[in-house]
Amino acid sequence: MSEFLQHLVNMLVLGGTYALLGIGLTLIFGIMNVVNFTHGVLYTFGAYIMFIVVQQLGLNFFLALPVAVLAGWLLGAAIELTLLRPLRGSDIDTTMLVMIGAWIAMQSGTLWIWGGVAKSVATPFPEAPLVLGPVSVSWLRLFVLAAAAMLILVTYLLINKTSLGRAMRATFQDHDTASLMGVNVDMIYTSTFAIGSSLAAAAGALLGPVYVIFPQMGDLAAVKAFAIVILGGLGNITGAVIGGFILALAEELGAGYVSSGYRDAMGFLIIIAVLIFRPTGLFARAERVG
Amino acid sequence: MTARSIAMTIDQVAVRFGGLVAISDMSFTVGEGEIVSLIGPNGAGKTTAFNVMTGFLTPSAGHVTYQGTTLTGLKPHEIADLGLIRTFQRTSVFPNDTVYDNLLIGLHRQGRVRLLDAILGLPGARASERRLRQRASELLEWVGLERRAHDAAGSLSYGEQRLVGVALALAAEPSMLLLDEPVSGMNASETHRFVELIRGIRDRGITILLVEHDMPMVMTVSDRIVVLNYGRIIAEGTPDVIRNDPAVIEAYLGHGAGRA
Amino acid sequence: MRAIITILAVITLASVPLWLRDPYLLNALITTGIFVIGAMSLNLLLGFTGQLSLGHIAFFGIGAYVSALTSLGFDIGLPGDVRLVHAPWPPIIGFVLAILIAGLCGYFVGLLSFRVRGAYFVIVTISFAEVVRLVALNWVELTQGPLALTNIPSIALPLPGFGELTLRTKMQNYYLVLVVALIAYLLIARLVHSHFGRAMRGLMENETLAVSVGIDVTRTLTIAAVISAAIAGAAGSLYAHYIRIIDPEVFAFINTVTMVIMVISGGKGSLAGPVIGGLIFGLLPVALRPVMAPEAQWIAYGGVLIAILFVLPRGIVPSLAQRLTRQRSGTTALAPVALPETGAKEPA
Amino acid sequence: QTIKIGVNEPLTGAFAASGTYVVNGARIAADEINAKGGILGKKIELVIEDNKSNPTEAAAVAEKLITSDKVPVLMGAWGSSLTLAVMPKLMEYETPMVVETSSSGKITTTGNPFIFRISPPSAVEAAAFKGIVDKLALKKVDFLVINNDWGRGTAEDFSKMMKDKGITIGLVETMDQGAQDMSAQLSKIKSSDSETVIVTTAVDQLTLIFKQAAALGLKKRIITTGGSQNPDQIIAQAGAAANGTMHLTTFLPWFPDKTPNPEATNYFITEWKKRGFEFAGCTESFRGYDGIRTAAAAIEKAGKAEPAAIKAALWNINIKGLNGDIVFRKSGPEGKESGQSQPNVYLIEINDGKVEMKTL
Amino acid sequence: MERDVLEIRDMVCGYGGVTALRGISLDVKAGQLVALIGANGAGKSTTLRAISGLVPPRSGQMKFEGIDITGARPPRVLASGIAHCPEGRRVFPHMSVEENLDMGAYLRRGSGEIAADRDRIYTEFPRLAERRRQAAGTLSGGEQQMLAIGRALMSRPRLIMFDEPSLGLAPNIVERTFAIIRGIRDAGTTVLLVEQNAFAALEMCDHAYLLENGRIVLSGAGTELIENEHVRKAYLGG
Ligand SMILES: Nc1ncnc2c1ncn2[C@@H]1O[C@H](COP(=O)(O)OP(=O)(O)OP(=O)(O)O)[C@@H](O)[C@H]1O
Ligand SMILES: Nc1ncnc2c1ncn2[C@@H]1O[C@H](COP(=O)(O)OP(=O)(O)OP(=O)(O)O)[C@@H](O)[C@H]1O
Ligand SMILES: [Mg+2]
Ligand SMILES: [Mg+2]
Repeated sequence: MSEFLQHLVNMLVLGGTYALLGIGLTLIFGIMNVVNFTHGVLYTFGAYIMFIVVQQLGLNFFLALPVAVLAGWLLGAAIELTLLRPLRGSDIDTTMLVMIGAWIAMQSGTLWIWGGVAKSVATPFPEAPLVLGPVSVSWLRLFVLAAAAMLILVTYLLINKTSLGRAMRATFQDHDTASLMGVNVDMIYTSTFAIGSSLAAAAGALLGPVYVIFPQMGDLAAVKAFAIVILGGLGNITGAVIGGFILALAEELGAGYVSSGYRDAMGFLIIIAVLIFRPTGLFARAERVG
Repeated sequence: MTARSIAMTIDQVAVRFGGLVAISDMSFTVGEGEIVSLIGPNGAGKTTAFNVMTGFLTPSAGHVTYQGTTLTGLKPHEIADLGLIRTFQRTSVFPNDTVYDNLLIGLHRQGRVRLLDAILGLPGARASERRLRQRASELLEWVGLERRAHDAAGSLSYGEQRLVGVALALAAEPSMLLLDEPVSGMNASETHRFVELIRGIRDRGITILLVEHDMPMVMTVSDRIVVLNYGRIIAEGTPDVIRNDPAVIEAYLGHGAGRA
Repeated sequence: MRAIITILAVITLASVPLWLRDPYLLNALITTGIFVIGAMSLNLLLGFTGQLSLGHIAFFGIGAYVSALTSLGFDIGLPGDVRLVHAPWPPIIGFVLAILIAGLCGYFVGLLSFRVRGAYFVIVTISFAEVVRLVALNWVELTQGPLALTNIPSIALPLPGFGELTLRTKMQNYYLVLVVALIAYLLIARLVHSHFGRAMRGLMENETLAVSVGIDVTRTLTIAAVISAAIAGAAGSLYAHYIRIIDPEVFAFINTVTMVIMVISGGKGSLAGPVIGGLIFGLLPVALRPVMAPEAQWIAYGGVLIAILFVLPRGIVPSLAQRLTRQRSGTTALAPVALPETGAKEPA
Repeated sequence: QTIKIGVNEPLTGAFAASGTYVVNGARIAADEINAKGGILGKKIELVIEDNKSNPTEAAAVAEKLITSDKVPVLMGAWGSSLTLAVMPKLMEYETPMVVETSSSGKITTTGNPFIFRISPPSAVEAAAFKGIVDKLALKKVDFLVINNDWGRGTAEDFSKMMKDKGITIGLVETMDQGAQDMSAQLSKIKSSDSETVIVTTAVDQLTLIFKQAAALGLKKRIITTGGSQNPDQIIAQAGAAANGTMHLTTFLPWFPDKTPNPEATNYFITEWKKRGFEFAGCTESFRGYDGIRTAAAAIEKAGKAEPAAIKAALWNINIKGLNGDIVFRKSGPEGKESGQSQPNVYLIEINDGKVEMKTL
Repeated sequence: MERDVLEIRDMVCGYGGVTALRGISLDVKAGQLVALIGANGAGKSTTLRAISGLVPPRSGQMKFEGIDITGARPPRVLASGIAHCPEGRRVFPHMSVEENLDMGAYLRRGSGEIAADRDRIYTEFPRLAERRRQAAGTLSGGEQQMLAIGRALMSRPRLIMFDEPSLGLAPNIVERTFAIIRGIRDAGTTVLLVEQNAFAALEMCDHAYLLENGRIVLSGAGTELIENEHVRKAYLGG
């Protein structure tokens, strides 16, 4: 029983992590329709910014977080301006491949600059966990959970309740018509990508200190993020959050009660199963024919 | 009207989208070789009815029978295989293929050969190819788009794309044709020509069910008209009856439409 | 014209081992060739049905494992104290079984693809590949898991009357790969130029419309998936017998990405695309190796990829073909300027 | 005129960090030898190629080194699957290779007479651990191992050894290479009734495990195996969470005097620091150093830089490596045996952020 | 009311290698309703797209209220006072009816006035009011068309361009739509109308242009065109 409780707590903590990974991608992949292979690199980038600011410059941990978010925003904007804008209107596969190229180049650049040895970031949180009866959980991860919840909420409000969010959705549903409505679509493209990137960097900045920081850290994160976004339905933030928790639950229980070797398999089997029964994700958009 | 055999029966069909009732308890029949029009206000459920008949939607209740086959549970392509072919209200083409290739794709039903024959390039497969190309050219001429044969269909103007849509439906060799607002986007003269085309199709023995808001056209071409409002049939009869039905005038035609 | 180019290309490729004696380069050509076969099979799905399989390496890996296990034999316990023992068979049988079993897996994934499209198909294929990888990793009794299957024999061709020819040398393996690649190419070419290929294109461009003129989605996509998977399985089998060791690493995502790069850079939906893209990105690392630091090689690799797409956004072959026709006829071949329909499309 | 030695290591991809360490160690050895005048009157030249952490590439690299660069002997290829992929090429071109890190038992048991391994396979490590087991009074142990040949092999060989000693084996949990969150496995281990966990994986995952175990309040004895742990990196990164953990290691850079070859150890460490590398890397890089010295010794003994001669000479060398005597013994099927040397194994413990040696 | 608000001179434009407009010149006077008619593929929609900046002109000049808008991007054209209700509805499919309407007012400030305009549109098209939370992509064709018209009206332009507004509308709604168009003209907004329902368009317009093959071949008062033999035959079905 106590083991089960611990698994549940782990699931909550991990699910928050996954949701955080998912939201940045929901913007870029779900709303903007760019198969964003640089998501993982931006995640890694956010983590390395934390490393630089906290470990190398010796600045405060909480100060470093917004720095990482801002840096992610800038890098995202730069990627959009240089790599995506010239290919506006190209096939989705073409932009996907350009993103693959950027992923490979940037990841190798990270390796070149910082080497392959993993780094870690000191945090101001106590090492001793919070113990509640039979379960324990680390303070750092509780902080990450809270920060994730806040970022998710802000993103949700931005997309669904502001006129910028509305313009973003409109632009990627029909960008000609959006421009007829007066939307500066170039600005929307850049800012959507930049916001999505800053969220990826935020995830890296928060999770880098939880785990360790190395050049390929983003790959696994990106695969999970894709799975979560699709599971929850493209562009659906609530869906991504629920998708994140479902994936975490499947993995946690899969490792706990089936076999740790099949831990990740459980997650992927759940995805296959969900899509067999709900072919367009948990929260499908209404569509019509004719 | 001579007694003709029934091509299609719609029997107590209902469609709901969540809480929204798009069609309720709709029943009518279409006779073999007849031109029947289905009209009604915007959102009355006409396109939805087409979607049910062609298998794109499963009705919440009721069923549709075509030439003795109940369509419930059949997939759209199986229904198309029965010769029940539709067009779409929105423009619908294969945008990146040329108009000519669009028609070749549309001729799918006539071009079936065994996969192995096609891969090995057996004579049967090649002869079939020749027939298809011949037929595609004929259809192209028929809708008057020869000039655009080698342009990508997606680059045509709105009205031209609608013509391609109709040609595609004809390519599929229908025994019954469901046309969803075929003349929207055509001017009066083009509509005129289109009416002649439709009569020609009917004369080849093809049954036609027409959805259209162009009243002059509907009134001239239809044998019978069914009127829907809010998913219910509110009137049914010959053009003359419908034209003067007060309920139809109120809900749909509007008082200025007397000219129609 | 096109036939002449094709024949010239084949002759050139066939003559390579006659003048290229460097085993290292031949080795690079052989492994590239194997991946090109995989890329061609991926192109059948991506380029002609629009379904992107980001787990395509699963079929390749399944082919490799089936072939390796057939020729190595195995002895595994099944539930209920039953043991399944298989004595080694000749690799050529493994090759055939690899094609069949990979094709069968393609059938199941194809059935799924009848339900899910676009991004959802992408994630199903990724998931499928991951699950297969994890099975290969954890079913140690059958696959030896991470301990790898080693000492896989080379392919031997039965020559009636003369016994067997074991393909050991680079040159023999080169021709083997070339022949398999040619067969795959011809098969795909015939397929996509048949009425069946038109059905695939129709589904890719406008599924609702395609269905309404009688095209059977399930059948079409399933057949495409089966053939695609079978070809990938053949490539996997060649890989296993050439490299002669196989472990779950073969399912690595980067291997699928490599195939995707080959297909899209060369031009999806064109027959020669994956071959051209494949040769470029198969041999680029060989060219980069001596000239720069390892990390820089990868950066250059990504840079070349981006540069190609900036200059030729639709991929090498289609973009060049478009320019050629434009020059020759003096007018532009029409690419419809994208005017989205009201129903937004899901990303592929 | 130089004598070439091929180095086939992962410099990019998942194992880049380790491969780079090994190469840096190898460079120290080469420079040292050349500074002393080289061998057979010629300088040695390392031809270093990146195998991209990818087996297909590892095989291609071997092909290149042997056929284009004409190296008479190789060192490589770090990971077991990389080494296994290279092995058919060694047979094809009859060129020997010194294996510096890979631990899979298969490497020396499948009958490849061109393989000479200086790292301990897990069976060797298990055998070395046998003597220690009694002193630790183990009763029941769980395993948490990386899901590859190394982890799986360790779990298997250590279980076998421990069962013989009457120790009960509890859970055997695995984690994917690259996995970052092991909480689920650790939660399961936390609720088991064993008192010790044997952990086998690379340093990054070890760090994560220690941190996550601490966060879960897991209070069992943790012993790591494999010798790739970089305790200093662990101390730096896992902090207090590393305290009390024990590690089986094959090299003792903290206590040069206790190593079999103090002089070489001191030289190596001084040189390593002089080049500005992190001290933590020593536990990996020494393998590259030993590997090159092994190859060089064989060339010297052979008297010429030819594969067959070097292969023969490898059987006859006896040098003092940083972790013990490098002497190859036969392993694998008769007639095509591979060489396997038996390095020393030590147990260390981290206490208050410091490495202490457990005397055994 | 004699001022030309929109002046177009020798405008040429096209798509890729195709030339769709081969030199168009037209004038729209303030407060007038000007109709543009022509066969399928004549270039009517392209003309409107060129004005609103969706298709950049290759040569020629456009002025709105004396300001040069040649080559301006759509947001600038809109900001200068021209709205475009595009062909084929083009609603944002995954947004609700209400959000679509709000998009029409994207450049406007003042939520009170916007809400009032929205309510006015709901009164004109009660159907939209019934469906205000429904995703626009699931509306019927005619409902989408109403939404597209309403959305264009939301920007309160000084010149509004409609591309086949009657398309797919039921006869009674067509009547209402034309009434609305006349109404906004009467209230002082200039209108440029493309219609296949040529008779109705010519009847209600102040001035009309006939487009064939990317050229203007005829222009005059609506009634003049109705009388024209060629127009009768080719466009009015008579
Ligand atoms: N997928 C759907 N989800 C929700 N509502 C829908 C869906 N499809 C149709 N509806 C609603 O059902 C009603 C009937 O739609 P339908 O398209 O059948 O109308 P129609 O009679 O064809 O109208 P029009 O003449 O405007 O084309 C409409 O009010 C529409 O909003
Ligand atoms: N997106 C496009 N790409 C390429 N060519 C196009 C595109 N849109 C229109 N054209 C071409 O430009 C010409 C004019 O088209 P336009 O849409 O302006 O015609 P239209 O008069 O509006 O016709 P309709 O009454 O059918 O809507 C046509 O020949 C058409 O094929
Ligand atoms: Mg309709
Ligand atoms: Mg138009």
